[in-house]
Amino acid sequence: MPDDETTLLEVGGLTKTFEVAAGASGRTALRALDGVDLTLGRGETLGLVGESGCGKSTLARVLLLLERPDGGHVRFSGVDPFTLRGKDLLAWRRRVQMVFQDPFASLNPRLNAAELIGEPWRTHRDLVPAGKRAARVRELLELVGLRAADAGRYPQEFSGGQRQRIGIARALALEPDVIVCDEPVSALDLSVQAQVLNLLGDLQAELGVSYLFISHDLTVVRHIADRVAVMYLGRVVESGPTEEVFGSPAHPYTAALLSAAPSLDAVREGGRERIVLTGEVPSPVDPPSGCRFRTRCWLAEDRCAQVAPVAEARPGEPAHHAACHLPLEPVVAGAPR
Amino acid sequence: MTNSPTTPPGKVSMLSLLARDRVASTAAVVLVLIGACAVVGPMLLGDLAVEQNLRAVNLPPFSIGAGWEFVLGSDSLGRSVAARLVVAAGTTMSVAVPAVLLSLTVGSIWGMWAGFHRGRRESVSMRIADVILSFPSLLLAVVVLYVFTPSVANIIAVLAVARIPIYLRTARAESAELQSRLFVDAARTFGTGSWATIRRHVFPTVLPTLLTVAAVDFCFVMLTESSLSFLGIGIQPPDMSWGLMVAQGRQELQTAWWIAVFPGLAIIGTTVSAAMLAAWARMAGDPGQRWRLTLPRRGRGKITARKGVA
Amino acid sequence: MLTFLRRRIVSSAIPLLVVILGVFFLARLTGNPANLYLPLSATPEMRAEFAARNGFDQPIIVQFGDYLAQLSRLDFGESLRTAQPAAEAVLQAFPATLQLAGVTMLLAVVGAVVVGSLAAYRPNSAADRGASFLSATAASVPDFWFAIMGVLLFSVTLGWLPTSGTVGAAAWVLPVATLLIRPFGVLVQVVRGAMVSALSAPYIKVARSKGAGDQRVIFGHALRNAAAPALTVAGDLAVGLLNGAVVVETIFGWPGIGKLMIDSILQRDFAVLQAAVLLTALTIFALNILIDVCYALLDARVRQGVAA
Amino acid sequence: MTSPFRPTSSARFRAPRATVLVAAGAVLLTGACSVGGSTADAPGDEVRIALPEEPPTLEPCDASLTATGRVTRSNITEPLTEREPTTGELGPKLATEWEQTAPTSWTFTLREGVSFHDGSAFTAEDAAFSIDRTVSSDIGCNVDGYVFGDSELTTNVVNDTTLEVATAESDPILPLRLSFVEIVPAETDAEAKVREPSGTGPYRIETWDQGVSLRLARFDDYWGTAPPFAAARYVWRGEGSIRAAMVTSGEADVAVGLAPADGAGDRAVEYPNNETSYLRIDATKAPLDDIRVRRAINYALDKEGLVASVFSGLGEPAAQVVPEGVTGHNPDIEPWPYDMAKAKELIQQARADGVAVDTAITIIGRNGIYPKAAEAMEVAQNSLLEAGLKVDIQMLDVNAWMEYLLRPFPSDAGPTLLQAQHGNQAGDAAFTMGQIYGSEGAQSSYGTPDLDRLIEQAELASGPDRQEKFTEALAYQNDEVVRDAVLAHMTGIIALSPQVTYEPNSATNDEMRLAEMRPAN
Repeated sequence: MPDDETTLLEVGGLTKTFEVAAGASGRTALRALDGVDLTLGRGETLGLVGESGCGKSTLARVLLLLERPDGGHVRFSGVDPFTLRGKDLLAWRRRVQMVFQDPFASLNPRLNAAELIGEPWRTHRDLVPAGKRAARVRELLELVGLRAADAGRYPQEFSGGQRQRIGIARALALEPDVIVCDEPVSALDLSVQAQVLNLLGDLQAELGVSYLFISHDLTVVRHIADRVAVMYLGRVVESGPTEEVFGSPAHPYTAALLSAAPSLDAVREGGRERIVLTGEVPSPVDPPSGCRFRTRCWLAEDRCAQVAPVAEARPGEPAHHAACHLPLEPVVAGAPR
Repeated sequence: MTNSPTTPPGKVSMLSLLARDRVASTAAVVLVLIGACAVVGPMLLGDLAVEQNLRAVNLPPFSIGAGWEFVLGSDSLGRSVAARLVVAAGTTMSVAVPAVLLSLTVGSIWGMWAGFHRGRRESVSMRIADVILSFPSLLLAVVVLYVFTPSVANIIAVLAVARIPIYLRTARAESAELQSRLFVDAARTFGTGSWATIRRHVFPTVLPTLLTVAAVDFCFVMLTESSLSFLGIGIQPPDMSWGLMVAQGRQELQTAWWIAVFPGLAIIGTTVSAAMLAAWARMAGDPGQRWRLTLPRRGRGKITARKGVA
Repeated sequence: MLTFLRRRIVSSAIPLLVVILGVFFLARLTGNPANLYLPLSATPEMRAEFAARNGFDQPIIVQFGDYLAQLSRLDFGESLRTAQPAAEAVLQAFPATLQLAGVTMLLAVVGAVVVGSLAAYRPNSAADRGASFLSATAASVPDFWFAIMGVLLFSVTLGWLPTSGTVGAAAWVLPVATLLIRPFGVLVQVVRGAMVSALSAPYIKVARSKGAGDQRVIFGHALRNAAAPALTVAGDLAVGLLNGAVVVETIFGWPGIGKLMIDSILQRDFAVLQAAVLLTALTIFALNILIDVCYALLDARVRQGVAA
Repeated sequence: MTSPFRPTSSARFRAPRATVLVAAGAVLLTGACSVGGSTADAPGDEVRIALPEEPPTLEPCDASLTATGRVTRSNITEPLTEREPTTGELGPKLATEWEQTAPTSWTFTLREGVSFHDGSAFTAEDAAFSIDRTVSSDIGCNVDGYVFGDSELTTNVVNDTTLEVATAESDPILPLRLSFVEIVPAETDAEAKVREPSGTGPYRIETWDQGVSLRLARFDDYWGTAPPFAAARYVWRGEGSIRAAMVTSGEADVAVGLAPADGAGDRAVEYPNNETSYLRIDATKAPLDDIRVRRAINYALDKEGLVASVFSGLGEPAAQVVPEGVTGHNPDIEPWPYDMAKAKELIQQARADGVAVDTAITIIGRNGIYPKAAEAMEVAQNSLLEAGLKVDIQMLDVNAWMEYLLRPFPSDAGPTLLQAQHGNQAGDAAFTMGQIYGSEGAQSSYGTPDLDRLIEQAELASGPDRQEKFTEALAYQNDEVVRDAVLAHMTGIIALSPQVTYEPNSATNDEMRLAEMRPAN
């Protein structure tokens, strides 16, 4: 875990509940986040994985202040952004940006590339002087691998990958410290995915920006993340350095996820049997008691239903935490890599 | 938009885009002509339009023998229909344009605001719209007639208030849909304020629909103004408006059709021109559609079809 | 959905009260009706008696209190003009307008969706231009003009249709046509515009690129998205029809509420006016709730459509 | 006959439960079923009449309302006496004879063998009841104010066929006044108005499908000659050209209240409708308080031109508001000649004397008071501007206009010219002079003591003396008071189908006798 010096973003006990209409009976609470703890270091990439509906996107929206959490705290360089107002809030906005999942919907089709990339400057007027904006747009276009001549084109004239590059350029326009990437490549073709991922990697190397990289695709996360956090039903069940988590998962859910992604050679070579999860993800409106995963866990015992497990570091792997009463044993030493 | 410095060569300015489109440019020319009539008409033909000749009433159109001014015939008081048509453009526009603009502006800003914020602001606004819609606007007119003095400003106010809900509801509906779009979320992440977001993302998207409605609302306002004159709140003679001419000529539709038909055609012409221009503007303002306007006229349909499947 | 409905209905109660309040006070701002109902040579005593008989001599607040008390007993007062219960007059006239407006809106919406979609399918084509031109013309033709010309042509000259009246299907043709042209014209414009925008939206292109048939593209995806603005405008037009079928009702002798309402304004027949506005307001509120429900359904389907 | 809206009368008061869509379907079904149901009985059995508006009620004591009187009077109910519009003579109806037994008392002998539609026999009891109900009750009869003002009547039933009526003051034209009191059976509600009365007339109410149509059927026990048509069906259409079209297309036999431009073509029948249009001059305010200005206004108006153009040649330039045929008409008064030079000169003289002729005068017009009302005022405005006055127009709706027509007048109004029209239904100048020219008359903006005295003397006179005194008052008004600018005696138009013969007369507007209509062959 990064120490205080390098910690940029810290999230603790974050909860968020939505009210949803539930038939004729009235409204019910949907618990999207249920005590999430995370940290993100400077220049680091944290991968956040989980099945759809586990609360990943809600977390991203909370971090961007698009939603207000019910409980817990968010600290950005020690400051709670939800307490900020006016100029301070605007200054904070500059430091945290987002790349959206859908490159079609996240770009206003009525604006051209230059206007899209320059849009943040219309709010943050002093960042780039008006006279230099066109030049800066060209720089950014080239930085994300587009031609400067594309500035006058409209989103619908670009391919999906190119649009996502525009989205990234727009996020970079404010020179942020952190970019929250919400499934940035899931809408793209495989060949394009790699290009965009490499771009993100290059940009990190060049600009030193941190990523919170949300994805349901373990291959992608493994490719880009320094550390990973695994979410299940609004809780982080396991977190740690990518190698440790993917190399030898402690939580049964992580193991199941890895097993379901056959391209991950580590798992196969780990000699484990393929785990097939049965049943659907339980509804977040009425989550299971105790350990959220117990209804689908092949190891579940009585106490799993009674006591919610707390995250504990794995012996010998101090940065690797898992919230499980029955953590899996580490894979035998000598595993590849 | 296309005028921004980043516009690459090959893109054309709005004006030359308009010039390429025969229908839209005709519509624009018609509107400019009507505007010109409205401004200079009363000065040039003001006296001719009120000059009565009780010995030359109801002359049919093309009665050039009686004088050039009777090219569109004369009305039941022997006044030149052509001159009245030109002069009436001034009064008509001075009522219709402010009324439409006022209701369009107030209604759409209010509607976009309500739709963007949703929640209580939205539902209160919509209930207010319901209330206004529930009142017969004629009642409002009669009240104005009794409580205030009838004047052009009051006519405009009555018409505008009655039409605000139309724009309010339309803008609200689209705005509520847009505020949940990702690109609006993106704007929020930049810290863009709600009014700026509305201006930048909601307004340009909602505007075409509002303009479409406003264009056809023109005729509604012009005709409603004529029915207000029945109550005494409308344009008072010897001033004249197209609506008043239509209302007066109505009685003579069977014997002297030209008295009502020409002002009616003027109203239709104005509305149709405005509607065609609005349709063109919708296309010209939409980057996804603008290319269609740059195509040569012939074979446009085929190209579209092919492109559509591609 | 039921919760939504309940909340929506409850939230309409206050506006409805505002309507009742507004109509009551606005109506009384339009002048004392004594002159209309008394002979020209009426003496001051007769005027005083008239005022007393109708409660006009009371302070307006007291009058309003009495009115509310009456309302709570479902007593809507009596018409000054016909001495009939106002509720009776209004309930008699209302179905006629409702039927006329219903048929008209049904035809207008169906027609506008078809014509508007066809026009938007190939924007800027000759067919599109033609449809736009015709619909803009239709939207701006003075309705009484259309009505009288229709009567002269189809009834007097050709003898195909009755001039007026409500008896027989043929009698519906001209009134419906007259009432139809404007909403139809406006709706075609709106549907066309919304469809043009929807058809250029990225997901439609995606759907097209996935090889969805043309009809499916238009009617499956684009129409759902174009429906929102069209629905709003159609709702407002329907409200307009309820409130403003006066010309048609006057010309064709259609015993509807539009004419009743206008007559009661001109005749200062307050009880009838209040009852008529109350009933149309109720209908308008119900209509808007219905539209909101349609929205909610539409919204869900649009989302599904995008997600699919 | 049923409308598609209300298949049965029991459905009348039901709340409109049908939703729009269901209604649409139902309409198409019922509409389809009732095709062909509109064909009336064989021609000759029923006369179909298109009115401008539905009668608000058929209550006989409101019969001075045109819309009501046109249907009720002499068709459903009958009065004791009846004025013959063509001759002006008062003839017997339910009373066979009458005489003035004292200055304030009259005795009427009533017709025998008359029965009401409800089967009861007509007696003096019913006549007394009807007079009391109309004149003395609290139900607010329109006829009461119109005909009797605040005068009181006392009835005394002598026997079944003899009725005495006493007045507070001598009233030489009481029998004429009583021709406006329609007789209803004594069983009629005395506390409230009735919408569908019973009467002794040749027709009884058969069905009144409100909003749609009204059908009267021949009353088989009618005391007089049976009328030619077995039934009459009234429908109402607000648009004149539609009423005319109904006759030309064969949907109606009679169309009432048409304008020249409504297109009735050769079906149109013109008749003097007893109305006279005039501009009332508010002589209490400068500059109209100067008689030269009032005279100038009269000289400036081109009545011939107005009639020829605006009124399409119908009507006749008028000299006085009392038309020919009405007791008191003065045949010696000539219409003011059109003399613009004289008008200008008079205005100049007034200006020279310091009269504020530059004060803006407002013409208060009323839309629809007669066809092309606004145009008529534009012509007047044009002439007065030429004469050197400043004139604006304001066209109002009926209620707003009435604020100016009737006392008390709006206090904040400047000098006004009021567009007005007067019709003397009763045929005696007493129904005109007091209220229009008297200093305190309800519709009078200005009067002089001398004129008041002349009118008062005329009202108390009878016989040839009465005629002469009214003539004198009218002449004095025209020469020395000049309170108004009379424009024209108006002409009405009805349309008749080839199936019907009917001769409209000056009373047709207020009292359209079905018995006078007969099949053409």
